[in-house]
Amino acid sequence: MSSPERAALELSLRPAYRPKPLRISMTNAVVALLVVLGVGGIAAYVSRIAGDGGRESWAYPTAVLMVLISFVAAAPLIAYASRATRGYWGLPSRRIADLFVIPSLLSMVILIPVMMTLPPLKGRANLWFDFAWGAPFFTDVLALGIMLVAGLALLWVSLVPDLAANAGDMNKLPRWRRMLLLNWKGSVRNWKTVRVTVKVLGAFYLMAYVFVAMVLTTDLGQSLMPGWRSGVFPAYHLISGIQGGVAAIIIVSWLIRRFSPEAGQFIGNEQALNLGKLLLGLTLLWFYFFYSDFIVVWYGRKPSEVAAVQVQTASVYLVPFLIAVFCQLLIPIALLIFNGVRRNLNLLAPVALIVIVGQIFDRIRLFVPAMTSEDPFAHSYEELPNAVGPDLIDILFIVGFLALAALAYLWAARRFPIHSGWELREGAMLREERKFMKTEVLVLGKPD
Amino acid sequence: MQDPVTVDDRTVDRELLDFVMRTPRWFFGSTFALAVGLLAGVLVFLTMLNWGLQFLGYSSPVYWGFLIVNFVFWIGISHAGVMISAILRIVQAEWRRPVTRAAEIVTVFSLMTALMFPLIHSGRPWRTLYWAFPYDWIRGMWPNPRSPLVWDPSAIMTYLTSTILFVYIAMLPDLAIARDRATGPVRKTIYGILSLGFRGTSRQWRIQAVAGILLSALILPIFVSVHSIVSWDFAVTLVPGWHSTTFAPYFVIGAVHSGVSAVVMAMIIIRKIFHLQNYITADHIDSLTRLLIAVAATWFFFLMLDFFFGLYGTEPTEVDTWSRRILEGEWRYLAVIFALCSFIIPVPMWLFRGVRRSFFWMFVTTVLVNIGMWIERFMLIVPALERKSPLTFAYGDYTPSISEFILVLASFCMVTLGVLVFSKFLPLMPVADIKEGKIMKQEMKIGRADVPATIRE
Amino acid sequence: MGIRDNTELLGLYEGPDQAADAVGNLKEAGFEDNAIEVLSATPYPEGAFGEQTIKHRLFTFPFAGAACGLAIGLAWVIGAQVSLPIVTGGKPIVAFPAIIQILYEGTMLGAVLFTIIGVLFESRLPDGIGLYDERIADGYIGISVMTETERMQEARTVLNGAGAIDIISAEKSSPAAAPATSNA
Amino acid sequence: MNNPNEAAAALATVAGQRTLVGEEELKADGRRWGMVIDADLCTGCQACVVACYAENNIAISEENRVAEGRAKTWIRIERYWEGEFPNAKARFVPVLCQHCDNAGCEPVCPVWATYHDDEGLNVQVYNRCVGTRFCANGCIYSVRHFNFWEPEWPEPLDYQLNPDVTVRTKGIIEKCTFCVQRITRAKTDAAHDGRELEDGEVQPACVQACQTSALVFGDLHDPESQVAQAADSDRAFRLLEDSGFEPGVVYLAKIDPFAQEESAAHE
Repeated sequence: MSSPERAALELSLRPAYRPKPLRISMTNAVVALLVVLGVGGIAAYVSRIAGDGGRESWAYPTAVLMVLISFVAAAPLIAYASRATRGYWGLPSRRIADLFVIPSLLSMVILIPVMMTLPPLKGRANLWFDFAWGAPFFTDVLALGIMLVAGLALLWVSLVPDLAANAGDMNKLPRWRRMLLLNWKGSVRNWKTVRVTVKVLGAFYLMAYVFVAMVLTTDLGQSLMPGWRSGVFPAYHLISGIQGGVAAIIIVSWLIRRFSPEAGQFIGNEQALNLGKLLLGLTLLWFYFFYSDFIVVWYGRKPSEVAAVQVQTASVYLVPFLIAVFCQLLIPIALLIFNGVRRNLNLLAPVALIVIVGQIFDRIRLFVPAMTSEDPFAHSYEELPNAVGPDLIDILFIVGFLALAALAYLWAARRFPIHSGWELREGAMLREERKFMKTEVLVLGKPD
Repeated sequence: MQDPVTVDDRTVDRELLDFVMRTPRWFFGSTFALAVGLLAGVLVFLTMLNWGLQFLGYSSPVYWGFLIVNFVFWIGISHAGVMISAILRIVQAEWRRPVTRAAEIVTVFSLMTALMFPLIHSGRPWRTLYWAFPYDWIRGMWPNPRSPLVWDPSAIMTYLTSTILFVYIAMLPDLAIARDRATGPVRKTIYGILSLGFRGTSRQWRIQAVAGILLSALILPIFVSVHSIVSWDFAVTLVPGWHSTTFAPYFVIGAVHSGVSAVVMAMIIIRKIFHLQNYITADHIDSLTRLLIAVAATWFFFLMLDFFFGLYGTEPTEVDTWSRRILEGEWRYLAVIFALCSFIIPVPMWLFRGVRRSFFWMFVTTVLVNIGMWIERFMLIVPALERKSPLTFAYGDYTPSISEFILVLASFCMVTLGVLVFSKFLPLMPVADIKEGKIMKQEMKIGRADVPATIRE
Repeated sequence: MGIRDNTELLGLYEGPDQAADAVGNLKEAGFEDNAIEVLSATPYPEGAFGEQTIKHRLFTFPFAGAACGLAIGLAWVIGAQVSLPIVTGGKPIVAFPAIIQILYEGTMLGAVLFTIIGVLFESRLPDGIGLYDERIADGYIGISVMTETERMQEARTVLNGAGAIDIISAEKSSPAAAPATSNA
Repeated sequence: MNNPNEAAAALATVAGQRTLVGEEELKADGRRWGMVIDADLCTGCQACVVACYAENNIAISEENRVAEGRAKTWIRIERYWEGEFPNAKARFVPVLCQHCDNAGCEPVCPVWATYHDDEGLNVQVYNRCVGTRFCANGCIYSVRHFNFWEPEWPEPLDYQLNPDVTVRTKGIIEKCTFCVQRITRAKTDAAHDGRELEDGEVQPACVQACQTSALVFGDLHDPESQVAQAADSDRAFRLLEDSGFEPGVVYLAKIDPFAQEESAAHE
């Protein structure tokens, strides 16, 4: 049995264990830097609001928004996957994934002003077919809101047992905190509630996320860009988002193991191996969805569609596209097919970082041309537009909001237990080493 | 497990290899009936070979119909088998053991059947055989690699070859057991040669375990590619309703939807006719159905994508196709049946544990799903052709002829016959795998509760 | 296995534990690891009998196969289009987006075929000369040891010591692949 | 986007190749056979259809075949009604194989049975065709016809088969060839006399038979040619243009003074 499981097992033997919030032995310089960048981002945001630049000026912010929707908001899905399949590998990653809902709150901040700038739906291709009131503004904001609320609820419920364990004597607590902790007594009923609720909320979050991915990619992307009409694109966005989510979890796990020996002891090679396999599979799926989009357009050669694809890939946004392909597909596959890389978290983390970078460029090449298209009502491009580069404010915006997201996650990680102790303990209880004739075997229990 | 397991193993082998060793009377009758059905199809094929395709219901512009629908359908069925066994092997799910082989065999025979149909329905099959394999290379005339109809054979051949080899490798230990259990020199010799002298050394077992996972990991990508390529047969054209980027994943997940249902159906039948009540239990069906629920949900998502982005551009031809599919003429009744059978009735039922664990209801629902999915392929392919272009003069209608029905029927007979004959002569149940399950099974006590546990390979 | 001046002995044991003891005793008696084989009708967890851990190079086969498959596929596809350079639908003569599928299938087919070969090679099949006995199928565990002929007696005693119900030597039983006619 | 070939070319550059059929290449190797159909002159008399049957050995279809929708007409006159009954107007659109540059039928054929030759013809090779009918699905004009049976001619029509044209067997696809046999004949004659092929020397059967000369055939790339000048008109359009198939057949829109008056009256 590898060390992390042993550590978890020992915890389970110590009934009075209190899962601690993350104590990162890190210099404040990093925090300060993040704060400075974040302030820059806020400044850029304000200036965008103040300036009446219209839709074009929100192009890069939209890309940032979609990045947040992609890998930040998709991370909790991994926790759900590991809960739904009762995967032991996911145990230490669950809370790490759940906490990502906190930074994803930022997406709402960007979404609202962006939706304000959209042209009316009438006369351009859209998902709402003229009979949805308040579309797209109202519907999209509502969808995203529901998703975020579901995520927060999921985080809260899964936190309850650990917070209760840390809270000490419940009776001394003020009433509202006891309410917040569901009057936790650790009774069988309590546990059953938490287990079921966590799974249900996870499924709900998944559905909400799928819907959000569908409507946002359409309203901020396809319906603004002449000739871009691809049914598989929402699925592509979904898959690449989950790919980024896995990458994000890998990075955070690495940071924790690197900077926090106490919390890091739960993260071992088993998690690395499984996350690595997951990342490899999703990378292959990325190519699959991209290609099944590309080949149909390439083969069909309908001028309107071809022009749209050409804008995103071939000519206009060629550079970000190539970066995306290399960082999201070629480099990860080349490295991840080797078991050695997958098993070693220190090698896995750089790959994950590359994937995230690629994803940022991917969203840029997809959504910037859409937001900057001259005539969203046209059926096809008259002639190919010019690429729109980021100005200083855009760069401030991108960097700043990523920094803000990092800060938000850091705050959450220091405020809440970074590992869901109750799930770790439950998992450790259900696995034991046994002597089988002349050898040692690992026995896993699968309760129904 | 400390005391000798001799008696157990004897009985296990006897019960699992019973059908191989002794032939019940109904076998001959059913085989004969199926063979007759198959023969009818062969006769129709020969007639068409001689007098052309005039007996089919095709007419301009609907040049693809029932036969291609059936082709897609069987390709779809063929996807479940390997998908199930591969995924379950990779995640090392314990309940995979009795399911895998049967699923793979369904795959093999439905693939072979599917492969027939493009040949049957082409105008000059004797020449079509040329290009399925590179032909005429002396004159430098190779197939056209740009054509989806050349991607197809390459994909299907790859899939078929690797599936058959996969099945064979995984079957070696069972062939060895059959060799030891067989009575009579002829069978002994045949099984002995087939089993390549497998002795069950610890090395051989180890490699078996590794190969199972490795081959699964290799076959999964193939399996995804096959149906995607089949879908591109349609998607790369500009036919409204076909020209959709969603098609590839939509076809794949639809294939899994119908395929897993087919496997559940097959498991229930096998359990009944081969008396395997002790080996295929409600738990297996239950777990398979949980998988099915997830698959069905995903499939529904892609169906919605295809639908919404079909109407999305509000292009008249697309809208025509969709209204043709779900609103006009007899199509609307088909659409209703399709919606009911493939999603609305079964999926909500599966949410109830009672249904998941009742063999009768699972049989009914899975049959419904497959009816629905057959109709789905029909609705995807034909209405689009009937309203191919704005040139209303080129509109056409399609009504299948009797010979098409015979061919479809024959295809069902062929698959059933194949599986039946296979299970007569070769072990359909992975005997060694099931025995291994007995050893891997452990008990775990937490407090007073007994938790089922397994050794993690 | 079938080295000429060596003899193979096969001891049958009722339970896995006696078999495991037999393996242990053989090791103590100084028979080297790779001369001892455990035969069972059911896979046991690795090292359950204390036998040597298996080393295999199975994972290299698919890579080699993939390389070959890709090469052949590439050669065929490019060759087919260049040898007959006629234009269809305004597509380029060598249209890469359109041939990815065939390259892909070629690669995967190569990988699978090589893996199959690898499996047969790594599990030392086909094998027509190894000792075998049908009682193994009944759940008995067979311990086969390969020794020089002069150490045969010693091996026999060790096997018996662990409680073998029967010991077969090369003369007594027939190879596994042939129709085995043993006194089970 | 005016020229889809550009897009296609650029897309293909991603694949490391450029398309061979862009406008400029076609100009480069000279001819591009094409046709202009003046909808204003077409009276819907079907003479072209009959001529095509006679020239190209198309099997005669009886009623029931037509009812089955299996009649083989390489060129068909599509008649559309415009307006409501009292003042309904008939509109005629002769539709034949458009010999597209970006044909949807060509690349999908697994056996190279149909391809684009260097004079812009969309060629059908009967001997190679195995009858998958994929091309017929790929063609959005539905001008490809499948031989469901061996062709048969009632007496005495079987005596008038054209020796220059093969009789197509069952199980293959056939379609308009711009009377390729006449083109080759003309070219060989010209080569024999050692002169260039003149404009108007080649006439497909339908063009020859059209009494209002609504159909003009020739080399679209030769600016002096009749067809090129006819095509260079503000009435010119192509069938289903947004599909980007780049047809070689140009249509001239109908002039309808009354319709213009009506629309004027409406305003």
